[in-house]
Amino acid sequence: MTQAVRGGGGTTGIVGRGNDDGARLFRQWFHELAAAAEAGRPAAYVFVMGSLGELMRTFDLPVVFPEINSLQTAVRRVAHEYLNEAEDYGYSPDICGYVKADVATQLRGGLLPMGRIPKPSIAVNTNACNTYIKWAEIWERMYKIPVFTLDVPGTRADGAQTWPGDPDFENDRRYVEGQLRELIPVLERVSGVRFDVDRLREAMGHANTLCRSWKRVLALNASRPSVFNALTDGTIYLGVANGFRGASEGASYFTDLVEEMEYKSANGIGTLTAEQSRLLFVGVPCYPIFRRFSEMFTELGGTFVGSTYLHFASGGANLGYEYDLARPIESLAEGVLIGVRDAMDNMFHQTPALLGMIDTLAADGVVYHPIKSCRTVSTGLADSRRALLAARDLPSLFIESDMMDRRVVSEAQLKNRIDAFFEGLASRRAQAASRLTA
Amino acid sequence: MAYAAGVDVGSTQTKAVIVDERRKIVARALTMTGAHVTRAAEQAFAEALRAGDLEEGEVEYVVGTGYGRYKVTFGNTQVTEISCHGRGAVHMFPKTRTVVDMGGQDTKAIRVHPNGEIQDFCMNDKCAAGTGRFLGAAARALDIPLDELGGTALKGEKAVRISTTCTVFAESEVLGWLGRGKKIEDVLLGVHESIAGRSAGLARRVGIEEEVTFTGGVALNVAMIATLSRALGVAVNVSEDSHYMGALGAALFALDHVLAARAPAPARQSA
Amino acid sequence: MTPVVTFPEWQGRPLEEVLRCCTDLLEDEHFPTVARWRAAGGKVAGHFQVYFPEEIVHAAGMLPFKVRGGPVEAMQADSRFGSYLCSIVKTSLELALSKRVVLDLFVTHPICDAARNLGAVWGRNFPYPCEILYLPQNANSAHAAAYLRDEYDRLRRRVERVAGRPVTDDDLRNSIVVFNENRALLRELYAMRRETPWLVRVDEAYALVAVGGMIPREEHNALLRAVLPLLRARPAKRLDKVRVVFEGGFCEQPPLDLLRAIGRSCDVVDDDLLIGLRWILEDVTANGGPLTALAHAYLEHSSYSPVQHDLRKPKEEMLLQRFRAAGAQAAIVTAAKMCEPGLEEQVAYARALEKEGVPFFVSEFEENMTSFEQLEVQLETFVENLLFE
Amino acid sequence: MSTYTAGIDVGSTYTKAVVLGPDNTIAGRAMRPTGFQLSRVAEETLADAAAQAGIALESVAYTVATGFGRHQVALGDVKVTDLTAAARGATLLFPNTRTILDVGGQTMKASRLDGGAKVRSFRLNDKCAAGTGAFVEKTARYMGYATEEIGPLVATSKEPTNISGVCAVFAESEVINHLSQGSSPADIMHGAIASLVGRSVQLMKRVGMEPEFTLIGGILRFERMAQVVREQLGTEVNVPAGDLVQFTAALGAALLGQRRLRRITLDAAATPAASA
Repeated sequence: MTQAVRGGGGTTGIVGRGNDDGARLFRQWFHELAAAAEAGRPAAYVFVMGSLGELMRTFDLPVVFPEINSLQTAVRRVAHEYLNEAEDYGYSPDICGYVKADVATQLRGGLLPMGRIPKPSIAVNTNACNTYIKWAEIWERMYKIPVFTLDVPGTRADGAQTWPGDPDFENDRRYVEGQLRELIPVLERVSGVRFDVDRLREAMGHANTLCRSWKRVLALNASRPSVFNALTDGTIYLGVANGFRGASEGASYFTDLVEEMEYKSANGIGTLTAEQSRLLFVGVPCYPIFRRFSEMFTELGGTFVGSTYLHFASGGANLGYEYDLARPIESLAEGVLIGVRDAMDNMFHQTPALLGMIDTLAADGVVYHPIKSCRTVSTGLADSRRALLAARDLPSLFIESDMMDRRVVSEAQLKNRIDAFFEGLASRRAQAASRLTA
Repeated sequence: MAYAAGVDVGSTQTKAVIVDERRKIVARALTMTGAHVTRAAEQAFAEALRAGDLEEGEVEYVVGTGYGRYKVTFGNTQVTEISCHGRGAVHMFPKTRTVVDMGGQDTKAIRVHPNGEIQDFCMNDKCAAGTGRFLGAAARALDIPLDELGGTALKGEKAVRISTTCTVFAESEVLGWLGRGKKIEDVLLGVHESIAGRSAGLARRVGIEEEVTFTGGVALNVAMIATLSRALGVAVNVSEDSHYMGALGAALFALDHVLAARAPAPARQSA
Repeated sequence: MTPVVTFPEWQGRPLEEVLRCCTDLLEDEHFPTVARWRAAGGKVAGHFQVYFPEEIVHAAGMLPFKVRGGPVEAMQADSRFGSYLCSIVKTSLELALSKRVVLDLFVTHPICDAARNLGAVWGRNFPYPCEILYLPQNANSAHAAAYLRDEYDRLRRRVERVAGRPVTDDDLRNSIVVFNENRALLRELYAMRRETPWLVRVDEAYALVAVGGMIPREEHNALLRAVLPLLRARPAKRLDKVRVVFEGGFCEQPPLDLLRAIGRSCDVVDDDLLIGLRWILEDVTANGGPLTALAHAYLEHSSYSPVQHDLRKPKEEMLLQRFRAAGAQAAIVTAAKMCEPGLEEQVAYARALEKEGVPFFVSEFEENMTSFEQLEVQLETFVENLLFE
Repeated sequence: MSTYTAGIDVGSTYTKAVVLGPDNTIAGRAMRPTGFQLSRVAEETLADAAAQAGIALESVAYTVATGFGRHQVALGDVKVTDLTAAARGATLLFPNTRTILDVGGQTMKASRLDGGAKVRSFRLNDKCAAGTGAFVEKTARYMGYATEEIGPLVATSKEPTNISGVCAVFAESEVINHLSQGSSPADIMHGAIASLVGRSVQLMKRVGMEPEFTLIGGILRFERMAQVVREQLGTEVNVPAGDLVQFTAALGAALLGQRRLRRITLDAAATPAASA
């Protein structure tokens, strides 16, 4: 429905500041990338699940997030042009749309609707998504650049997550730390900047602030009415959390964001004039019809109070892990291991995680949105949904489409299912009401 | 006597049902949807009025459902066919907990509450694999009338395994098997089994609870009834009105409004 | 050591019948050898594609069973997954959900996102341990070997708990000897296909290799020891066929009928079918710690696949090497439908072959496909235009 | 010895036969719905073609079968795929053909030829029926128009409605949406054809298309189709005249027959005794 009114009085502009500043930072970021492209300066290609932004900044390397660039082509309704170009090049309609949009971007010399991005001088990827590895191999072929796969072992079995002190955890941490120490000289070579542990400490300090605040922001959406829409507003915050991880701008942005959310929470300022249903989102947003997708819910009084996307796509920043600056590299290894691990194998502990979100955020229903493009997020969602429904009787919606490819996004079908979902929510409310009156 | 109507504008057919205040079906009508959706809806409604020998004024409330529900311009409100099929099925078979609806392009699995409310549902998203249209394609390939398909399939002994998921390719796979000397009956049985299998997969997503009611135009196909209950591992209820189930559900929702407007007590209680 | 002979059918039979026994076993969706092993009180560790250090399970006296899907409808598994997924992940789970195979341990790998998530899904549906073996994806790190050794040791401890007995270094050394012989025999079979392809068709060779994943290795060794000489003595005449390399069978396996169709017009002189069973290219030298040796072999003396990342092994270069080494005339580059890594690799493969002027065609398959019109059209067009004047 | 050869193309929907006379002139051609008794329909269609050529069936010296049913018919001294056959047929009609697009009822095939009418690379749509004639015909049938009416209908379209879905059957729910939003059937049909052409062009790009382009297949019966291809490719395309678009593969098969026949006669001539 209609947006909430801006907060008045002494705090003019606090409400909605996160969105405005987010947009500004986003423009600034792409302005810097364009400048780097212009000057032919080196840049690092990284991914949202384990970007190592704090390390990249230590070497003055501008960070390019191909995932974010690709989703922007969808939001700006030109993704199909990019997808077609990549498919003409030989890529299958059945593979990740992000990869294809990036291939087309590279074929276009880095040209995107937001401006030109620099070529990679190095690509650093984790194994959090195996497609990252195949993706980086594409740049390796195109540009003959160093590609570094930071291998982060994930959870081995359900309930078998290991923690510091456990020998199995220490084996994994040693492996990650060893790789980080191998990565540093490579970054020195590529950037021409000598490694300075104090600069790393500084960047890690900013990352600490960011993670701490991100966790707080997510928790503040427990307020009624909810203070931000996890699907729309949340995605803007997420962009900053990734693009400015380890940067002072990132730290101060999130400090402000916490202030805004606390203000809205204290003053009962919500995202909808009438918040009837509080929903959780599981999956990746439907970027080809980003606004419309959300409207199909908000028009019926539903808003998203939480989203797993804000967890895994923040590289685990939601955990609020804070580095021990006294032992930067060891701690970086530990933080990356814990964060990336959480992002990559959410399929293992999704049920308890969702039950936790349902309780703390007081959610009325769960919307699963598996997508064609992404096996990492989508494989097994139907099973995880079964598990959740077995543990808790609450309405849930299971709809498939894509985050890039409008050929598999059928608005008619989506609307039909969403309407039915809300009919179910409504009659449950009616039942609850009549039980009370009876 | 008060009347209420439901108009179900599907992708191929448009159906209308009128019920009286005792929830009894007093008229039904069916017409092809075609390119002029609103006209099809009006036509179906008019035919139902004629069949029930009623004046338009006597029908106090009309609910539109189906993909074209927003084109039922004369309707008072819209309800998705998912809710309507659940409601209709529970009305016909009160012990229904799971509904499998097989339409032209959608197959739905719906888990319903005893009071007819939707608890959970799933639909085929990726493509029309395993929908009624698959049968149409097979029927055309073999040029056997659609209503004889089931009977022929039941004569099959060893079903051929149909792996094609694409409804349009079904035609060439069917011909391919015949070319390789398989019996028509066995090929058709295979076609039915593959559709039943996919539909059962959907049903398992929402969890199969007895009783299961099978709705939609395809529910009139004897082989589909047999293969589906085999794939589900339980018997299924089928009403001879199964292809009117959506319209019936809509009519019942319409009747709720009529009765609610009358009595203070919420009508749904008595459902 | 092995409680029972799981696959006696072939013994003492003439070659053609032995081969039929193997294809029958391969197409039997009830996996009788696994059932017999369990009936005799043996325990089974199912391991998903591609590579798994079977020695560790073998050393515990358990049967390593290669989980590679099957020719079944994923009636129940479909309800655990969405629409956009390769078939092998679905049918593999289906085999377990439908109780066609019963396991005591299931291990999958982080080779692709679907396979990794399969571990969690499997675990939610079965009481026995289901876990992921984290094979390193940074094979170029100096720390990979040490990490992998530790990971193998973790697996050893897990297997000991399931088997209810310790797994000593000597047990492991003995198992390595058995598997070294198996690897040598398989190398022999593949050499025969390069040198005298008319003696063994691709579908026959595939069946001979594949049964290895379903029976104790000792039995497989005996089978190969018996069959290889029979193949050499086979009265088969050389036909005018195209010598091709088949690429794309590293994980999901094409149905036998598809391989038969290819075999009718082509001599497949090398392939990557079930590459996991042939992953390690040389004998593993068991001196020193056996787990260290296995880890070293995995990283240093191994084949390639789209799901192992190693900067020293650019996949398209590896394919060209395989192509040249086999003296092939053409290549068939396939991928399983919906297989993200396979489909991505196809592009690099196709471009490299194009650049080299190697005739090839690109196609997709599904393990449980039953109609081959599309593939036959492509295959015949390909061959017609290579052979016709 | 007669110099008549025949090509018989057993397609998924129609079976076509061409009888080729001396110096590669089309002496007769015929077409029948395929149905599922392939051998019989093949013989009947060939008989029709021979009758039209005014020759006895026996005087057809060599027959080449092609199309999806080629292996299921008794007919045919040799069998080739319709890609191989179409390459020969298209080059006979348009000697400079380098890229062929064949859009049939259920398949879409693109192939690139070398100079010698041989297929160098090819692609088929093996996903689903997205981008096949069925997509267009289903959309038409769904809106209540017969296949023949498609051409005239589309001619009246101002601009195509954007049809983004790929499933031929799901297209229906998309169509009902467009109709609900007031798009005209003509524009929707135009949109369906445009999206089909879009996918065709993509398939041609994937074989590395080069001019000249020759379009064949039943769907080309709608001249608007070729026009939209021209628009999207921004270049001229060859389209066999009239119903030849459906006979190109049969023609090519008959042509391969002539080639084989010449070879056989030469071999025979080499041994004098046999040359009677």
